[in-house]
This record gives sequence, structure tokens and C-alpha cells, in this order.
Amino acid sequence: MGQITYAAALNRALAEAMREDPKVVVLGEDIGALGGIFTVTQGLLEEFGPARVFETPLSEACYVGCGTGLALCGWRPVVELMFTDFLMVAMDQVCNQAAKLRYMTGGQAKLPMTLRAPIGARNSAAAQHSQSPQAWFAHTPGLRVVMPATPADALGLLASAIECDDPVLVLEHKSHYGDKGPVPEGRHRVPLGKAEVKRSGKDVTIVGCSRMTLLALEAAEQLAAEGIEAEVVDLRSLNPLDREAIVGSVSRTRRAVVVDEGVLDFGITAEIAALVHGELFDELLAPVVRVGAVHAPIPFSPPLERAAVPQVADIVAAVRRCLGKKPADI
Amino acid sequence: MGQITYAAALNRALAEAMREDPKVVVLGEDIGALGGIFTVTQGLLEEFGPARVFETPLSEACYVGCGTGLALCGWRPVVELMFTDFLMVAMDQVCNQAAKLRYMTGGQAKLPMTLRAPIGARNSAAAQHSQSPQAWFAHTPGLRVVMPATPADALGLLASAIECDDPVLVLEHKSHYGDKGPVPEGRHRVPLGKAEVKRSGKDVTIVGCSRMTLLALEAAEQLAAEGIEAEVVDLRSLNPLDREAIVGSVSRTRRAVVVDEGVLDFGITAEIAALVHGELFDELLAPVVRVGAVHAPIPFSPPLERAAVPQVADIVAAVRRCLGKKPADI
Amino acid sequence: MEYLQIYGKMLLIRRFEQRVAELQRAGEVPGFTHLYWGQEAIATGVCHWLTEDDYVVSTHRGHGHCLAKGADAGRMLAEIMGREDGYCRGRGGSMHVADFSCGMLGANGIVGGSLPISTGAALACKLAGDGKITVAFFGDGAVEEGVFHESLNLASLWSLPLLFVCENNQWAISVPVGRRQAGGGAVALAAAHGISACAVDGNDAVAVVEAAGEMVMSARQGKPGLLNCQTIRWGGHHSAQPTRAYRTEEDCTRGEAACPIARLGKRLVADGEATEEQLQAVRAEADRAIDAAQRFAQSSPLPRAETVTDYVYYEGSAE
Amino acid sequence: MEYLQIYGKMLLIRRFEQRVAELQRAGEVPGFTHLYWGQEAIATGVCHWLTEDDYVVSTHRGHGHCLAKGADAGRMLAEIMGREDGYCRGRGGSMHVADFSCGMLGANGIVGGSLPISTGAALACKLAGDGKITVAFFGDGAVEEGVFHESLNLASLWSLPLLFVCENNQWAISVPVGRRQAGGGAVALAAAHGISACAVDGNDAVAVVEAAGEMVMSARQGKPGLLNCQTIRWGGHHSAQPTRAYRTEEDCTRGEAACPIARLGKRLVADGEATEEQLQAVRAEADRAIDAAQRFAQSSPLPRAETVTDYVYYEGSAE
Ligand SMILES: Cc1ncc(C[n+]2csc(CCOP(=O)(O)OP(=O)(O)O)c2C)c(N)n1
Ligand SMILES: Cc1ncc(C[n+]2csc(CCOP(=O)(O)OP(=O)(O)O)c2C)c(N)n1
Ligand SMILES: [Mg+2]
Ligand SMILES: [Mg+2]
Repeated sequence: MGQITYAAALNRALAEAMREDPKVVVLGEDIGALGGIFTVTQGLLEEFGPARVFETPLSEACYVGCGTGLALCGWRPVVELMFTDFLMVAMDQVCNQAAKLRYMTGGQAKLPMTLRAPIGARNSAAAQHSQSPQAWFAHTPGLRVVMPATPADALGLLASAIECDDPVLVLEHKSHYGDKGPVPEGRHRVPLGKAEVKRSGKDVTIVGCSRMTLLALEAAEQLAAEGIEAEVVDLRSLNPLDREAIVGSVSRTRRAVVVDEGVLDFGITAEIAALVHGELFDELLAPVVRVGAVHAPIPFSPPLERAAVPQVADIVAAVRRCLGKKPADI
Repeated sequence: MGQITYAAALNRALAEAMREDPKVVVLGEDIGALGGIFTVTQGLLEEFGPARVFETPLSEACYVGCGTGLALCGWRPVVELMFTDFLMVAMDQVCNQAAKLRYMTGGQAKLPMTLRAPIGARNSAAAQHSQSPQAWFAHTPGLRVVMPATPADALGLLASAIECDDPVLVLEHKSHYGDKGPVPEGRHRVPLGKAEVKRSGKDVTIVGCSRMTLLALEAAEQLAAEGIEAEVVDLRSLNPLDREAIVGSVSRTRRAVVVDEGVLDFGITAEIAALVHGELFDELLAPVVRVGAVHAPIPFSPPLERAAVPQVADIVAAVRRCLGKKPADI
Repeated sequence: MEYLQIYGKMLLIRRFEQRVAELQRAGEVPGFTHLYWGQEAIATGVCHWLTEDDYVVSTHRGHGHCLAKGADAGRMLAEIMGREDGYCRGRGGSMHVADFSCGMLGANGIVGGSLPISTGAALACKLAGDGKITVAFFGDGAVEEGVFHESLNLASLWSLPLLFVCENNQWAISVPVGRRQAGGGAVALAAAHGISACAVDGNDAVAVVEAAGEMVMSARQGKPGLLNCQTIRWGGHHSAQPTRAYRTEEDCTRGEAACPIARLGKRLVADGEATEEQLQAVRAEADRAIDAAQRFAQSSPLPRAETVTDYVYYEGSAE
Repeated sequence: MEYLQIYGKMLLIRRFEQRVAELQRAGEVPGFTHLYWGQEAIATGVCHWLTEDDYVVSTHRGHGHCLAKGADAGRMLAEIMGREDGYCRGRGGSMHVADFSCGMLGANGIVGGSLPISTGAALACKLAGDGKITVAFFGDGAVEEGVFHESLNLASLWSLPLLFVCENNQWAISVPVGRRQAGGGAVALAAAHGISACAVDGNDAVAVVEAAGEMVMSARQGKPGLLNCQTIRWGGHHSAQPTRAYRTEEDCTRGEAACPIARLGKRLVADGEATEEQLQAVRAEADRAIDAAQRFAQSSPLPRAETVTDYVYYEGSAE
């Protein structure tokens, strides 16, 4: 398996899909000559030309809607949002139109549109370029949501998203684009709705997705040195949510920590925690511990930005708490 | 105490605030001569004139932003959205601008803006006029969210919202506008962030807000006939969330059912359930039971619409399940 | 002959809307319906030039567009009555009625919401390269929404085969256009975006047909256009709304005086293109069609509650 | 004398941006900064006519607007460096810098995002009735966003004391305006909305001052206007972006040739309004001011992590 970056893996998924299926087209801002501000669409304009690669004006609502119209008429648009934050300008087109059209038309509409958008607090991009609002989209029936953590998952999930006949939102993490990882050479698909145990362990389950999966793996390493064996479940998809995988893992470890980069209150971790408590009421040895972003917009200044979103140390501390260890015990 | 409708109570809150404070102005579509499609702004144009009552063009993003600008410059705008669904067109202005400006400016901005918007599935208004997306807004730091269930709370919460120096979203329920209820004659305020026990009981706590509070009260009546005494906690505010009231009630009843009209998955009930399980891990006698809308947009046809959102019978069934009674037991 | 057909289509729409209003008063139509009566010349005149392969997108006031594009009155009425045999199996209702089989991509409950979607349908037409076009119908209120502007820009920039048809009935619910828009309105805005635009009397079917004919032809050649049709909203904003609360008596009755159907009928007879008897026959035919539609709709069952989560996704069910 | 002050302000902005770029290369400025260099004549020429009581709203490229409106370079630089003594206590950074004490209501990370807010500030000015106005600065890219259109309509409809200032530097990141907009651009669109608009050479400080003077006066009388300033983006979209990837060498260097500061300086000397020595003194003064600003910023501490949830709400803390 070659080592390529997350951005290159996404790029490969796009290029392969465009080669295989002439109906796949891409739309977005600065995705032509520049190749996207995170380089994910590099080379596509050269290879596929301007009848497949549509560089749009600065009007997110319109070009998301344009993707919807294309999809309704038999195309497979992949629409890049420069930052997930800008989806707010297109919220009606995403959540009120695309996500609902199939249902509202009683199954007439088929809407194979993929939306790609970067999340995450990184490099002091501040409050309007750093959000992780996945909870909003996971709360929107009709919209599939996936959040790859690694280059291989980025390739496999984006490829599956493009092949899916429903609208899929692929939330990419800004911190990952430059990260290298092993990626299978040939055809590679990660099915929507399948979590993956990225590390096995018997003492506690850490559930996360996107960047939090990577931090959870780091936390698990540190904990291993203390003799705590953490299992790391990477959700990969929020919709469909792999409830079986979550419950399956925690039914073995009987303890769970859930981590998310979004705001903690009313966020992703609440659903997972409620699920685990509900399903494993008698098995759980301790309350689920939730870790998420603070109750604030993402701040600019580096020490504040770091304090705003979960860090490895926060996950380690949460696991210890879940295992009933007071900070003083350690 | 006189009996007035929910709509009249909201109208009274607006008129009183405008009389007391010349800085209070209202903006929205059809709020002038027509008095708002749900009659909440009736008479305001006549009493306060066009320099206090601003009927806007059909451009939600712009007039929400206009409210923000007014608030930044010392006014107290109350902005009416005709349906909560249309907030999606203004999402950036609500969640990316208004909610964040105080933080992003390091406390310089003071943003006393009230947004009013009707939620709820009622009368076959279908997928784009029936949503209850409160979870999105409760997940947005910087934005206060309240959801009155009764005329008295509508008056008291809207009055408090207008006096609050932060942006407050008042989610009104479409089904309630015509409902009458007792309302105190004089000055009446309901503080933001205070839940209310609307019925006492010892066997189980039902937590809800807005219309679900009323259904919970009906359910409690039915259950009382079976000898089950349910306590009904009306959240009234989602932000601030009255965690103490929830935990306090469930710590006595040791069983909880949480109801919300929004989509169940990743919705409001998840946060409440996670909270209760986390805080009362050893006290709870049974897993929290969650009741919410199905995983679908709100359908048009009456039998489907009814099936989509929680009904009294669903709450009754949930309580029985929480008490460990199988449907066959009853 | 052509115009007799147009007369018949307009009449079908009128009778359809009248029946909807009746059925709604009788409690058989749930929710609110925004009736198209009085505006029939626009949908009919524009769709006259379209084939089944062309697309249209529509608004909350979409019954007329649907019928004019070729949808079946029975399945439409079934939808509006929330029945299982409706086009959207009762999930959509009046505000979301759609018939993909005839290129009608949907009414829309969000003012302006279908305009961005129309740019995508038009881009699909352009990519297909076979002369297909998309028509976006919208009201004067939609002109105020930002997506109108974004969609005009995209259509102009990409030379989309897209015809914007503004139905300027002067009202958005209770507010007249002059209290909502400054400046030159849809025509001026389109022109500023480099889109050729013209205004037409939307109560004159012949004028609409002629103006639309040219614009449809241009659109087929990749030249987007905008047609601003002056018209009149006959009733309240929706069927249950008392309109006299905010409209003068004169404004309320002006519509019937300008009735596009009566006007076309008179003209056909005066020009010797049709006899009074022929018109009578067309009217009788419309009545029969609506009666049949009603029978079809009323005989269709309501959807079963257990199916509430069907059709959310293409693949698999909710989860 | 007036123009010598304007020269000094432009130079202050230039030196500020140069220092930001240096500090960024040295790793002292987190994130990305969108530098205003080359566009100084616009902010300076427009703000020349404003008092402390007038409001401005700005964009991601907002340093110039801030300084021109009267913000302190030290507190700004502290903000951009993420320090506790920055205007926003390090919470905002370059893209959200604001100084309410001088009426600068904030840069904005969302293209077009501040335009709706400007209508509210302008309505506040109108309601105050004391001749105050609001100026909204935005780039040519913002013209494509729907809120631009909505805001123009509202300003026109309500006769808001609002001046729209488009800084047309021809680029939005890597895409030139011709590949993003069809039609007549900001001026034509404003005119279609009934707003008086004109274009001006944004690299010519004198031209900007003169054009802005008239428009500010009109705005004070409740007549909104739009000023479209042609200018040039000197560098990459942000300070770290290599610009030559998508721009011709010629386009990259054309800015320096048209430098508004050098141009004004030459003109002042040629017209006998200033001597070379006076300009020299102004330059030295700007350098001193920026050095002082840097010392101030560098001596300010970073915010403490424990304060991360401060300033979310006015009343009480996060919970
Ligand atoms: C984004 C949005 N804002 C407001 C509404 C509420 N609304 C429904 S129809 C309507 C009036 C629309 O006027 P116009 O576009 O002229 O169409 P008409 O009703 O006159 O046919 C309004 C305000 C809506 N549905 N969507
Ligand atoms: C709604 C939104 N879309 C996209 C972006 C990303 N973005 C930031 S600046 C920029 C270019 C803006 O161009 P222009 O308005 O001309 O300003 P300039 O950078 O040229 O000063 C873009 C696309 C954004 N910040 N907000
Ligand atoms: Mg209208
Ligand atoms: Mg630009």
C-alpha cells in the first residue's frame, strides 16, 4: 500500500469517479486552476475540462442548488464548500431542499449529490472558519453524513458517497489534508454506515470520528503505558449511524468515553451517550464520559483555540475518570 | 387572572415592551396591516407607527442582519420569522454572525436582539413549514433559546427575551397561538433558564418543552387514571438549560421519559437523556426513554403527519415502558 | 386551433382550482392551498412551447404550472388531498406537488428556493446538448430573495438554457410590491445581470404566448431570458385567507374584469377562430375532466401511518 | 494639508501591513491575514469624510478600514497577534477585528456577511436622525452573494443613510471577476435597485476623496449610494498564498506601478502642496507609529486558557 495524503486520497476518489462515470461533475469555488484551496481538486480541470469541472461564483446557496438540479436530472455532482462554515449560507438548499426532495416527491426524486466541506479548529482560522457542526446535519433526515479520519477512509468514503443515490455530506478535517497514510492501490470502498474498530482494547471504549479518532488513538497509546487498554471505535459515518458497532464494543468493555470536536451541548456525543446508556443500562460499570468543544465560538488566539476543542490530554483524563480514577490517583 | 390566547400574550409582551422602552422596534414580513400571519403583531403599527414597526421585503438573511446591526447600535429589535423553517435562509446571520459577535469582538458587542419563529407540525403545512429544529440552535453558543408552552410563559419569556442583552430565539408553537390560558394581569416575567414543574408526581418524570409539555400533561392525566403519578418538567428554555431542575426531579422519581417534537436522532432528548444518565447513574431504576419525531421530513397527509411527531399515546406508552410494563401488561 | 387548445388548458386550470377551493371548504383538502386562478395565461402560454423533456420548477402557487406542463389532474388532486395515489404519495401536498415524468421538478414552499435548483436543471440541459431548456416560474416576492440574484448571475455567466418567468401579481401575502421593492424590479435586475428581459401583460394569453415563444427559442440557443408577466392575484394569499383585510374592494375585483380566459374566449370568437359552441364544448370537457379527477382522487386511500419513513432514502430505509 | 494627512494615513496602513507580513513570516501572527496593501486609497479616501460617530462594516481584508476609521495600530496589531490587549482580546484576530469605540463594527469572515448588518446600522443612524451614516466596505466577490442584492434593495426601499463601497480588485482568491460575474457589475446592479452608483479609480486617492465626498453627503441626506473602486490586489489572496500560480507576472506587478501612495506623493510635490522633506517626515512618523504598535503588541500577554468561555454572553457566563 502506498502512502498518500488525505488530500491526495480525496483527489484520487474524485478523479477515479470522473473517469469511471461521465455523469460525475464537480462544482465549487477556486476548484479549477488553483485546484481548491486544500488542493483536493488539483488536476481535474486539466484532465476533464470545463464541461466537468465548474468553477462557481461566490454564491453557495445557488451552486448547492445547482448541484441539486443536476442530480435531479441524472448527473452526479460533487460540490465543494470551501469551509463547512459557509454551508450556513446554503442551509436552505442543503437541509430544506436537497435533503427533503426525495421524500417530498414521494420517491420520484433521486438525488445523488455529494457535498464536501472541511471542518475543524486549526491554525487560528477563528470563529467563522473553524466549526464542526456535524450535529446539525446528523439531525437532518435525508442527508447522509460521513467523516473520514484517515487517507484510506477518505478515499473509500468519498468513493462510496459519489456512488450513493442520496445526498451525502462528506465532512473532511482541515488538519488532515497534509497527513499521509497507507491507502490500498486498487479499487477501495468504505461502505456508508460502517464504523471501524481502529484499535482493540478491553478496558474502555473510546468512540469518536474524524480528527478525534486520531487523538483517541494517541490517548490510547498513552493509556497503554499505564496498563489501560482502550478500544477506539471510529464512527466514520454519522448517518447511517453504526449503532451495533458502538453497542457491541461497549458491551465488551462496559465503559465508554465519547469524543467530538463539535460543541458539547446538544452535540454528537449526547446521542452516542444516550444510546449506550439506553442499550447497556445493566452492563455499564460507570457513566459514559463525554468530551467536546467548550460552550463558545472557536477563538482565534492559539492558547484559546487549543482550550476550546478536545486535546489528547482531555481524552486521557476522561478515560481515567470513566475508570473511576481521580486525578490524584495517577 | 384573565384568560387570553398565546398569540395575544405574545402581542401583549411586544406592546408592553414597546411602550416601556422606545428602543424596542419590530421587524418582519406582513407584520404591519395584517398584524403577522399568526396575529402576534396586531395593532402595533397603529399604536407605534412605521418608525417602530418595519415591514420587510422577503429577504430573511438581510432583515435578521438588519436586526443585528440595530442591536449593535443600541436598539432592541424583535424580528419575526414567519416560520422557523425560513431561518435556514438566514442561518449565517443567526448562527455565524449574531450568535458570535459578542465573543468575536471580545465583549465589545452587545446584541439585545429577539428572534421569534413558529415551529411545529400542524395542519398539514408539510416539510418546509413544520419543522422543530431547536436542537440546531441549542447547539449554537451565543444564542439563547426559549420555547414557551402556555400563554403565561409566552408572555413572560418573550418579555424576558426582549430585556436580555444577548440574542434570544423564541420558538413559538403554531398549534398554540389560538389556545387560551390564564395570564397574570400585571408585570410578568419568566426568567430565561428556569424550567417549571407543571405537574408533580412521584413515579416518573416526563421532560419536555413547547407543545410536548401539553401532551405530557394529557398523558399524565391518563396515567393517573391507571395509578401512575407522572411529574411533568417543562424546560421552557434550552439555553440556558435548567440542568438542576431536570436532575432534581428525576432524582426523586428515579425514572425519566424525555419528549421532543424535533427529529429524535441527535435531537434535544439525547442531551437530556445523557445528562440524566450521567448524573443519576446509580439512582435510575430504568433507562431513560426518549420520544421524538421519526427519521423523515414532516409529511403532508394527515395520517402521516400524526405518525411523524409524538402524540399523547406515544408518551403514555413510553412511560409504561419506562416503568417496565410491557404493552401486554396493560 | 392552437389557441383553442390553450383556452382549454387555461380552463382546465381554472376549473381545477375552483374544485380545490370547493373541496377545501368541504374539509377534504388539508392544509393551505395557494390558488393559481387568474394567472392561467402565464403557465399555459409559456408551457405551450415546452416538450415533455423540458423542465420546469415552480413555487407555492404551483398547480397551474403542473397542469400546464402536462401533469394529470387526477393524480394532482389526489396529492393535494393527501392520498396515496397522489404524485408524491401524499407526502408533498399542494406546496410540493411534482411530476418528474413530465419534467415538472416540483412546487416549493420556500420563496425563491427553486431558483438555484433551476440553474442545475438548466446546466443538465446544456450538458445534454439537445436543445432542452428549463423554465423557472416564481412570484414577484422571490425577486427580493438573494438566490434570485445568484441564479440570474449564474445563468448569465454560464449561458444556461434557462427562462425565468416572474408572475408579478403585485402582492406577497399582504404587502404590495411597491412597499417591498425599490428600483426597476425583475426586468431591470435581469438586464443588469446581462440577461435579456421583457415585460408582458400576463392576463393576455396571446401576448404571453408570443413573448414566451421568442424567449424559449433564445433559451434553446443558450441565451437565458426573463419574462416579467403582469398579473393579478384574484383571491387571498391562500384559499382560506380573507383578502379584504388589506386590499381595496377595487383591487379585489379587478382580477375578474381582466380574466385571461374570458378575454381569450372573446377574442377567439371575435376573430372567427372559434365559435361560442366550440368554447362551450371545451368548457364541458374541462368539467368532465375535473369530475373524473375528483372521482380518482376520492377513491384513493390515505397513506398508512406505518409508511411514514418510506421514501426518505433511495437506498435502504431510514437506517 | 488635508492630502498630506491622507498621505500619512495611507502610509500608516501600508507600513502596518508590511509589518504584519514580517511578523507573520517570523511566526508571530497566527492564522491567515488578508492584507490591504495597494488598496489604501479607498479606506482612507472614504473614511476621510467620516466622524467617530459614523459606522463602518468591513470584510476579511479589513485592517485598512479599521485604521482609516481611527483604530489604534497597537491594539489592532495585538489583536492580529492574538494578544489579550487586542481589540477583541485575541478572540477575533485579523478576520474579526473591530473597534466599537470608533464605530468600526467589525471585519467579517463571511463574504457578504456584513452587508445585512450594515443595513441595521444604517437604520439606527436614520432613526437617530442626526445625520450619521454607515459605510459598508466589501470586495467584488461579495457582489455575487445574495445578501448583496437583499441589502441594496433594503437600503433603497428605506432610504437608508448607507454608502456601499465596493473594492473591485478583480480577484476572489484565484478567480478573476470576469469568470464570476456576467452583466454590469456592482454599478449596474445598484442602479437597477434605484441606488445611485459610480465608479472611480481606487488607486487615485484624490479621485476617491472627491467621489466619496459627494456620496457621503448624499448618504447623510438619506440617499444611499454605491461607489465602485477599481483597484489591484498586490499579493496573494492571503499573506501566505503564492499568487503567481494563477496570475500573470504582469498582473502581479501592475499593482506596484499604480501604487496609490507613490502617486499621491508625486502629485503633492508636483502641485507644490508638499515637499519631499515633508513626505519624508510623514514616512518616518509612520515607521515610528508602527514600531510603537509592535512594542505594545509584543508586550501584551496571550489570553489565558481558562478564559476561553468569557464574553460569550453579556449576562452571566456560559452556564
Ligand atoms: C423564504 C420564505 N420566506 C417567506 C415565505 C412565506 N411566504 C409564502 S408565499 C409568500 C409570498 C410570496 O409572494 P410571491 O413570490 O409574489 O408569490 P405569490 O404568493 O404572489 O404568488 C411568502 C412571504 C416563504 N414561504 N419562504
Ligand atoms: C460565504 C463565503 N464564501 C466563500 C468564502 C471564502 N473566501 C474568503 S475571501 C474570498 C474572496 C473574496 O473576494 P472579494 O470579495 O473580491 O474580496 P478580496 O479578497 O478580493 O478582497 C473567498 C471566496 C467566504 N469567506 N465566505
Ligand atoms: Mg406575488
Ligand atoms: Mg476581490
